[in-house]
Amino acid sequence: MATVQEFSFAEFVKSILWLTFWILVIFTLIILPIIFIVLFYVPAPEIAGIEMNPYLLLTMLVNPEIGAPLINLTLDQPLFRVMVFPGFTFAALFATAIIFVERKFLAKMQVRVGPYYAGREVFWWARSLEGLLQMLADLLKLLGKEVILPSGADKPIFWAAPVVLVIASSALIAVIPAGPGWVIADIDVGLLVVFAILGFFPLTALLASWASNSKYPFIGGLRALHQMIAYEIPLILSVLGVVILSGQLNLSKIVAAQEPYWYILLLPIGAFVFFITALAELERVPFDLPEAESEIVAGWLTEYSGMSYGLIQLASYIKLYALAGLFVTLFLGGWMGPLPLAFLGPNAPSGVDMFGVELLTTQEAVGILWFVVKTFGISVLMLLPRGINPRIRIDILLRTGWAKLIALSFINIFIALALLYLGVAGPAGPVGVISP
Amino acid sequence: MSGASGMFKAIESGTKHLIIRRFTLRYPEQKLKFVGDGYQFDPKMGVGIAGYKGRHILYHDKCTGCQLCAIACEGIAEAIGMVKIDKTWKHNKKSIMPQIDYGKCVFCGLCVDACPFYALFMTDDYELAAYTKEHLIYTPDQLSIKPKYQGNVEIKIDDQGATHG
Amino acid sequence: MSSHGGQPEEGSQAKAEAKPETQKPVEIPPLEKGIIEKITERFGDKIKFVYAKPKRIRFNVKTEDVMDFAKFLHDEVGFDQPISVAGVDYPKENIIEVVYHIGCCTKPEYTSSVFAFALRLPRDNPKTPTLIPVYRGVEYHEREAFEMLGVIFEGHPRLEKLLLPEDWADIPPLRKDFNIKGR
Amino acid sequence: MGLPPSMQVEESEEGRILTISVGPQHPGSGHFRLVVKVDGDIIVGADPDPGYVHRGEEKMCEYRNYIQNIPHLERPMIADSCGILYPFCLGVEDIANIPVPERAKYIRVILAELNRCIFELYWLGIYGIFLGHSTMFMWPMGDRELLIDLAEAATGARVTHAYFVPGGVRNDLPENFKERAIRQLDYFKHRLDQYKDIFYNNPLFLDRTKGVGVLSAQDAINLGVTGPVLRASGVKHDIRKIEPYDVYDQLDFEAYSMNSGDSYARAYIPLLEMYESINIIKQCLEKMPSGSVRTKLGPNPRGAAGESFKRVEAGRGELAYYLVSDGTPKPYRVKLSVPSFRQIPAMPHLLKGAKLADMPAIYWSLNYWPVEADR
Repeated sequence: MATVQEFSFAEFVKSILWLTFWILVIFTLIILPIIFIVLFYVPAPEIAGIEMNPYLLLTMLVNPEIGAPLINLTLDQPLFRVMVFPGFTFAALFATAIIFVERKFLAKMQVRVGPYYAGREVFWWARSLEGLLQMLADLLKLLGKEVILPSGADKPIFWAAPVVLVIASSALIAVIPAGPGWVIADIDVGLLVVFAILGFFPLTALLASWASNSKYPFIGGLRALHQMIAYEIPLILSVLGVVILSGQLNLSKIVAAQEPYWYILLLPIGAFVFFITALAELERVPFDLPEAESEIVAGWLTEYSGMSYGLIQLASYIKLYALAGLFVTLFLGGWMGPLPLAFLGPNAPSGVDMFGVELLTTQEAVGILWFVVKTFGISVLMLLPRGINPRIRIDILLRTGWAKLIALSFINIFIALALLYLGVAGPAGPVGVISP
Repeated sequence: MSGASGMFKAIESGTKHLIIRRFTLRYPEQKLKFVGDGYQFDPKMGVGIAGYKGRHILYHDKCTGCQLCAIACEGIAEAIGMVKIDKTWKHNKKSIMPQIDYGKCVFCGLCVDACPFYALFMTDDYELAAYTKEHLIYTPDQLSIKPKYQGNVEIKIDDQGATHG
Repeated sequence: MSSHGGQPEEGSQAKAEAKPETQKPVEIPPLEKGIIEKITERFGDKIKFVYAKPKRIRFNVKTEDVMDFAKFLHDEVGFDQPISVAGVDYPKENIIEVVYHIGCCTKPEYTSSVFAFALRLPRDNPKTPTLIPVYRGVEYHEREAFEMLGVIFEGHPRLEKLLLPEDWADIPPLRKDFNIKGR
Repeated sequence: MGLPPSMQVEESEEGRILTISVGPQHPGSGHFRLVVKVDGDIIVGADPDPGYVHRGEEKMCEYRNYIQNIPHLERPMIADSCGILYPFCLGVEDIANIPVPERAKYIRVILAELNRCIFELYWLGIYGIFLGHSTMFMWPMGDRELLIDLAEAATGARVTHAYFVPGGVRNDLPENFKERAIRQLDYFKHRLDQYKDIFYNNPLFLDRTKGVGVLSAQDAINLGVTGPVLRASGVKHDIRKIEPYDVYDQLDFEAYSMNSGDSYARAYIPLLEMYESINIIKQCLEKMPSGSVRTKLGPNPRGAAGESFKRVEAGRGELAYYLVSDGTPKPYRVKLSVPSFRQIPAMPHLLKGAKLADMPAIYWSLNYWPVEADR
């Protein structure tokens, strides 16, 4: 009988344990002595008045206050904002959370379980966390897969497109304020920047589809181009109402201008048009026809595999976060909560402390919390149509975009103008509600 | 306006299902309960007895080595072959009994219909996965073992929808 | 046996009783009788009546008449829905039969009936005109009969491989002299 | 910069034609290829190319006796395995003059209707996902389980039942089948109402299917299409009604037809039929007499020389067997006239002039099942 290599889980665990053991042995016997020898001769650098010795972390465990100046310094760095909090890491984590929620949410709606075992194995004591590690598993799977280059593909564009998409969608985050003062680029033409970057996506989609050298991606790319261009115009027009009322293009100031009431109360039609067009921009159901699998396999993503596919997906979910954040910023009052800060009472802490350092003031912390909650809610609303709608056809899509949505957004502009001239709201502040 | 109401109804129907119980059977932890004790056949009546068509069970004390099951399988899956057995039975002169290759069997149960001696029945056991094709060939000795299948999950229906418990 | 062409004539099986012949006059129900009379009135001896069971009628038609016959059946009798085109090979008689089964959708009294008419073609050169002009739906059925039995339908727009693999180089597989290996 | 090299665009009188091969490896095709030529977004020609899963069922039949033919004959259509076996059993009973007990007839009808529902749910699920509606894929697939459980309780197998035999059915229904069936069917009926809300009355679904792929009654008859496709075009042609087999003439049910002939009608009729199937099963469970369920036969039933043409209404339409017997235990010739094969001519007819995005909506509404068509 032929010998068969049978997979044994015990053997697998054993091999991992042995591997860890040997790594530790080599580390302690070889690498650690080398580090100590180097440290003996080279003086440790000094940052913010603290000596950066290798024991700093251990010291900080005992006495956290030592690290306080260091944390302060980090928080002040622009790089921190770009890389961590309102920037890429936060957005990517948010996108991952959205993917997880989408899968569980959709599964719930479809009377099935969704991701179940990944995570449940680890957190066996907490059944509600079932499937939490599925995103990690998917990431590992995508990383382990070969990126297949189709023959005849335009290599530079084919490789660059996913990266460009991630960069472009991350760039959208830069102008969206995640809390009072928490914005990477607080520029006066923020809204224009958003539309400038959004204009980049159809081009990239078309280039990616072209570079794939295949028929299905090509049709998908053309559809994406048609769709995004047709929906960009109502998108911009629907925001015009907000600009008229606030007199601002700076997103932070637009949020501040929504002080008494949010613009969704004044401009519901604009918010509706923005929501629909954002769905179309994101290629989400029912507007996912550039990726319609029953007609054109996977649209312009057909030839992408492995991590380059993963990057495109990441880009699309970061874009979802960005557009949901934009919706919150423009129509839902951004970081402002429905309740005033005084609601917290007189004994509320003045800020969020860590190691004695004030990371955020209470106002900032509450603002960020409200922003995250609202953005999450809007994201879930954007996921909802996936469960209840079929895909629509390109001609219906274009007719809706060019005829109905543009008409609606013009109506919205007239409403905004009327509100302005009647003095209900405007850049100078609403008349009669709060008179200076 | 009918479009808007239709869309509203669709959204309502979709969100309603967020609170309905999940229907999925979590298979390795839960196993379905089957009717009866496996498919059996009564040659006197010429009628079978309802049951799940899983792996066979062979009663050595009844099998006469008549090969009818192998003949029945000839045009269907050709999964049954007759093999020599070590033990000698008084009623089995040729000392041959069926051996079933589950790599070929289609679980139609027509071999059970063919057996006139109540010797070959089917059982609830469907978990036959093996690493090699050789492991899928069940000798008469393996076939005589009664499988231990414990399925106890049934579909439950209440106001919260149907579920497998 | 020769009167009902649908039956294979095998020497060993000649014991098969010739039921339709003896019971023909009594068994034909009135509805079928009406159809048969209508057809025999028009075609007379050119076609051969085979049997009429309840709701099932069969005629044998010659190749040269089949077009007229089909047109008559479609337009005047009212059998308008092609159901199947079956080819049967009889190597002992050196004949291939092509049996058209035609149903009816429009005339309520005939909807339950299936009309069959067969062409008995010589086995070495089976040729018959295609019935696509009359029954549009037989296109794929005739293609299948072509590749499975080698019947050539003259005037068929695309007489190509349909179900068999493109590299099939054997004789048409549903002929009786094509044997499956090991059987 | 021209088009990428792999895209052969042929210049013709109608314009620039791009040939797209939908299948055999395509999420929207099945084991089947549809060569679609598009001019812009408009399909100018479609050429169906079946045959990827041809297994030679008809030739196989000639080498096996009537009983041995049962398991392999249901393989082409495992989603409706009783439906495809039904006319074979009727045909053998006709040829070999086998009587069928009354109870067996009722059980057959129950199983045939259960299988119709199982098939139609499968079909509906795929229609949902073809239109991009993922919930409509999951719901029918889940609810199908209710009916598969019932079929399994009766037959012992989930999809390939091998349950019908010439002369009745293999075994009687188990105890408390009736209560279980009624409970699950009531729930199933309640689920069907939900389908209407989320899918059939969804305005986007109506946009996608209404007025798409209109097949006139004249064309439908002439092309030879059958089943829900034919009935959607306004031709009331249901074999259960016009030529009742077994006990269908003793049951009270409706054969639905619609007049619009578009994809919406073709998708709506299966829903109505599922309601009707529930009705039929309940009637059968009430009316079913007790008694034997299978005529005792020898191992090799043989019929007189002769031929038989029997047809039933399966899930996809009229399914007929042309059986020729020469008096031996093995059939001389078996011809399956399957509904899927009969829908093929409608495919190029309807797709020509349609939009590319309508291709799945039309293709799958035709009830085409590649494995069954290839046999």
